[in-house]
Amino acid sequence: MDGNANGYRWIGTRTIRPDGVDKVTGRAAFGADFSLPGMLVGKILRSPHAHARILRINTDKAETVPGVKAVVTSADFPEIPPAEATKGSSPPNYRHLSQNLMAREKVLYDGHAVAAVAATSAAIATEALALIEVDYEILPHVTGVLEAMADEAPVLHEDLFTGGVDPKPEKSSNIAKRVEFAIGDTDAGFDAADVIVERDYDTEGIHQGYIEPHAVVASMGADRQANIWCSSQGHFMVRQYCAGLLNMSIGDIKVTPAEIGGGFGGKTTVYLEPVALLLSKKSGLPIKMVMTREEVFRGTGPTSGSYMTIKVGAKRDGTITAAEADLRFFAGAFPGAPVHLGCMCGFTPYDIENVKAIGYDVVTNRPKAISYRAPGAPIAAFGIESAIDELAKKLGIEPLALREMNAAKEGTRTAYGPTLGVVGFEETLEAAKMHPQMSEPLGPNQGRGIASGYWFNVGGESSASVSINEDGTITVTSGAPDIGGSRASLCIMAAEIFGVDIDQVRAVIGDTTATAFNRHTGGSRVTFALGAVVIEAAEDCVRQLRERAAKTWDIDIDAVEWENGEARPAGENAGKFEPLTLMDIAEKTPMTGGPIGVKKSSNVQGPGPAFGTHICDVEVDRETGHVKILRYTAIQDAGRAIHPGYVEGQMQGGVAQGIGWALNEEYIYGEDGRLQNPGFLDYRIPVASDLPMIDTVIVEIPNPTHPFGVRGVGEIPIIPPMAAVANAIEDAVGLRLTSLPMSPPKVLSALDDGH
Amino acid sequence: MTDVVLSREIARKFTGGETRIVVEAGTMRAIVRQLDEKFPGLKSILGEGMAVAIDGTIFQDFFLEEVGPDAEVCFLPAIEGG
Amino acid sequence: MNGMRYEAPSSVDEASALLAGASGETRVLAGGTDLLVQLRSGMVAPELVVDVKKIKEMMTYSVSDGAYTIGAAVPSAQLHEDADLLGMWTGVVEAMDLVGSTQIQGRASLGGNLCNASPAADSVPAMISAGAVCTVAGPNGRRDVPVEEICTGPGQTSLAKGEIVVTINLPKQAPRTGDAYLRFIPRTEMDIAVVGVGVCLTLDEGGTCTDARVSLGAVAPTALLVKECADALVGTKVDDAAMANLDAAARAAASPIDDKRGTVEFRTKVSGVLARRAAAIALERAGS
Amino acid sequence: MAKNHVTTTINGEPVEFLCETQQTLLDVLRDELQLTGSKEGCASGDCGACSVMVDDRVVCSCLVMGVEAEGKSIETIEGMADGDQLHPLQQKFLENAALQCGICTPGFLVAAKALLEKNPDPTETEVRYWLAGNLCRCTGYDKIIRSVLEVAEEAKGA
Repeated sequence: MDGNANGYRWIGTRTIRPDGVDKVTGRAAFGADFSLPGMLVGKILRSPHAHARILRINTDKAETVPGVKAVVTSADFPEIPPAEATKGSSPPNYRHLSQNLMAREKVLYDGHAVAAVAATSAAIATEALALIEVDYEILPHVTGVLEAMADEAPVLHEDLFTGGVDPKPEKSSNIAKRVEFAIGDTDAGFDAADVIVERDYDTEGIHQGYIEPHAVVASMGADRQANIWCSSQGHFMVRQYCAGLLNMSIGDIKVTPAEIGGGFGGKTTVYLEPVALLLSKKSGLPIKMVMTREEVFRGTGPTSGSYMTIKVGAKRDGTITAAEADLRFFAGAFPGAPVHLGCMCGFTPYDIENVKAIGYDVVTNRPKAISYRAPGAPIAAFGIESAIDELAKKLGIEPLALREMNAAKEGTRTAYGPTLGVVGFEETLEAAKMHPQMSEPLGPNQGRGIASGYWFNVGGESSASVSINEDGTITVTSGAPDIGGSRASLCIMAAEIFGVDIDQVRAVIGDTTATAFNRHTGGSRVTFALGAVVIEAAEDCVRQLRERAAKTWDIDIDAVEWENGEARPAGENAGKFEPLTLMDIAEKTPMTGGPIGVKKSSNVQGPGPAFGTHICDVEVDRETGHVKILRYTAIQDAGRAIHPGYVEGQMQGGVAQGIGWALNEEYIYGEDGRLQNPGFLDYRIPVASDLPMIDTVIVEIPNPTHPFGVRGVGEIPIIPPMAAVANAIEDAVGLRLTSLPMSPPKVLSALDDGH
Repeated sequence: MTDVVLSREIARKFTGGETRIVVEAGTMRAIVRQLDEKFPGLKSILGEGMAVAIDGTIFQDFFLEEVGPDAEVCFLPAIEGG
Repeated sequence: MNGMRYEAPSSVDEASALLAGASGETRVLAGGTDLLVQLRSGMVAPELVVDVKKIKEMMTYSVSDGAYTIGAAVPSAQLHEDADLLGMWTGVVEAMDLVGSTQIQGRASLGGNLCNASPAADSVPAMISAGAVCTVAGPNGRRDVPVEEICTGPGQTSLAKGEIVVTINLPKQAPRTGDAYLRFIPRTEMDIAVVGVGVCLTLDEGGTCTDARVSLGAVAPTALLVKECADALVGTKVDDAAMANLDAAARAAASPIDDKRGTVEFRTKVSGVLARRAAAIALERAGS
Repeated sequence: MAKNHVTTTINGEPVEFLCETQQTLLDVLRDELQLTGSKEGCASGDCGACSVMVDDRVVCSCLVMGVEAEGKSIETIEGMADGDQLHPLQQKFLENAALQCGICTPGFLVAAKALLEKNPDPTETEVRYWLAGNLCRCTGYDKIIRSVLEVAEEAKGA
């Protein structure tokens, strides 16, 4: 729904983002675009082995190279004892984070950092890296999740014992934890079913694939006060993690956010920043570090791959009576696969009495997995939404109809405990049914697939300030990086509250000294949570503006109303006064009590969970296994689309990433445990010619906990595509593909076996 | 009275399998205290890394939340986003 | 790369002399779309890089009596913009046009694509099936070499020290001749060929194939010129039976490897498929 | 060893710089001339974020040696707008929300401008293939492709 039709002046309109011109003219400064006089170049030496014990590191030769100013290894980082692994609120595991940053006793994956150098030029730094001698004792490695779970598998961490099982195991294992979510009695549920489908599915590890490599400039003063400029999803996160990893006090670190060139969850941790700080401390000079694309693939967090078993049963009439999922996700070198989130989201689109989802978090010799858009949910949805499709076909019910029959709604009990509040899943299914794509005729070897997805969305700590400037313009300062247009949505919400022209409002992202703490940008939280805080601050400003008008007119504040950006007497009795515009009042603030500015901080709760439903049409080349995406429609409950253009953009971008995940993206490891495709040539993200236009339908079922009804939008669109594509392929050629990516060799051999 | 819903894993460990516990309404802090009195040790795992849903609305940091009578409280793992 | 020397001579003789005189490793720089990647990754660390783009003979092309002489460093985009060349050697020009992106097309050249000696180079099977011949210049003068004799293995060529491919020469076409190149890639652009097939065939008035050349890429250490594939077509009307034999011959000739880009099974099967499809296009072009 | 002295033209201005042989044109633009609008996403010609015009052909500046700029005419994203007058493509990208993070945007704009100069009335397929060497991970390309088509359409009207 576009502006005004919804009764608002700015909400729902397609305004131009305040940071837009800088980004189309090349002026916007991203992570690698910043520099300081006299700064050095930092580079990292990475392990060529998937699993090895470090016997000795000798940096003597490197340190003597002219132009080399500092060399660091794990010995330069404080060792974090298990007891102090988690400190602060909702923290990472600092012990693991530190070991991932710089390998200690062992390297755990190809690309694991072992040392770093700072030099006067990139060429000298590279030359010095080659002179660092590392003696490795190569150990057997394991990169597959089932292989890592096997009894005889090489163990990555001798001190890792499976959690979530009773009694506590005596033998260390690669299975970090087991989780279970269940309601009802699935055995009884399956007994009551007339039709049951059960299959195994597997997915490969894939990377977020942001186009901007990680980059940082860091400077540590002699007084140990530090300045960091970097692109991340949370400069407060960078500050917190650096302090925790280097035993610094948070107050001594200032982080200034650069523009961020994509993150999708991959920039919610640190890789370079603490290393750059240490190199700066040792050399006494500022350090710039920029990853190569190869380093991004080998050294930074992809998302989990998986092996899943999905079982669903239903009555002839289509009532789903029971559902079970066994999800085995690999986490890479350290625990933390988002398998619990996969368990929680997977069956939530459906109102099922008996559900059991069991998850295993498994370590493997791969880079440590980090968040990627709706962590865990897309993986589970690939298996579960494929199973729902297969069940529908077996029942002879249209896949969309089966979803409607069993759709979750307000009051539906989820497998992870709570009942759902106001949600818009049924509305997305209805919109799908009505969409013209559903009636587009399909030719030979063409097929249509449907899939749905669920995500909680996230709130969290949010801080912002709103200032009335002397000329009546308004500055909104947010502490959460703008990763895809959130400055635009914050401006829109503020302009709506003030009732002023959008061009009177500017939103900026402040550094860590400009606002109080902010949780990182992620989980689709910023327009919802920062929005709530900005709205609160703006409303407080409006109250003060009315107060100033009341003082000017010498009447009671209750006799002043605020409308269309100006203060007016409320009705006849209030007295006759010419309205005072925001500008009039701003100019006079020195005489009416001083500047007007409001800072707000809050831990915003109650994010609106949301659902999406996708329709995908494909054509399969039976002779080559090539799959072409013919048409695609994404439908999603956004609660309220503040800026429809950026909501559509999130949906279209999520779909494109999902199509890449479905068809071509994968981490390819050789027998030697080395990554074979650490570049955009062979890690194949979709290019423009791979995709059709991606149609979007925004459903708006307002989130009751947000003033404008906002729900998060960024995560959901990546959840349904893999299953939507698989279901479309099945519809086209009658083959159920269960392994991602569904690349041409896999599709072709399935076609050959199928005949 | 407020219904507290615990996961089966937690119930197995602390409540002898009982997943639905009835407590006095109040703040979440008071509710957690009551649970810990009923089932010693339970408090230790109802803080870090956990969130609650009160009548379906998720709170990641919840100790100060007021829970009305006839409300339902579910404990669940905290949610990280991309 | 420290101490790498850069020279941009204006004549073939100077270039050849520089390369012959260098003591260490040398590289010829044409479009640089492969060389700069190799330099950046440290795969190569030459002492001398000779930029041949200042050499007029290597940056221009001409046609006389229907035969094209194409400077080895002429950017692909320039060739693709020439309607006459595109109309005559459609397969060759289209094959070169498949190499990389628009940005790559602005730099990449037939000579560079050939001398980089990748088994998967798109233009090479097309040039081989077209019967293209290179003019090679070196310290001992010039010689003409069929394209299929330049590459000897991945990254390896038959060029002697100081030798440069100066021009690619495409012969005058017999009447009713058509050529085509098809490759398979997982995406629609930006990938390296998993399999590539070039077909050039000539028909008589009656529509019978009198001459054919078929070349396979990415299924062996170098692009193959497969006589059995040609034999499957010559003497036929390129009907279904001939296509089936072509398919079988291509599969038989393919000896690919398993790697990150494809499996032996996949590459073998698709060699046959693409041979058929490319032959069908060449047939149509020969007929029209 | 001695640096190379290069004389060239960038965005219409005569420019001289010194560079090492191993520095790419992108290195020179970003590190020597502080023209950081051209981005490095891969340094292998696979992402197009470093797209610039060299003598009227769009190329990846990460695959051009700095020394090759000698005597050439180079255009970068910094030269696309005429003062504060945005190029129609820049304006359309803003209006259509055709950028999210914005890191790929300069490369797309330079490449799209080159397309419309060669082919003022491209089909959707032509636009998609021309821009296939420019990776965008945020938008799914939809709004980018629409923007290019709309600018072409409006130019016809004008």
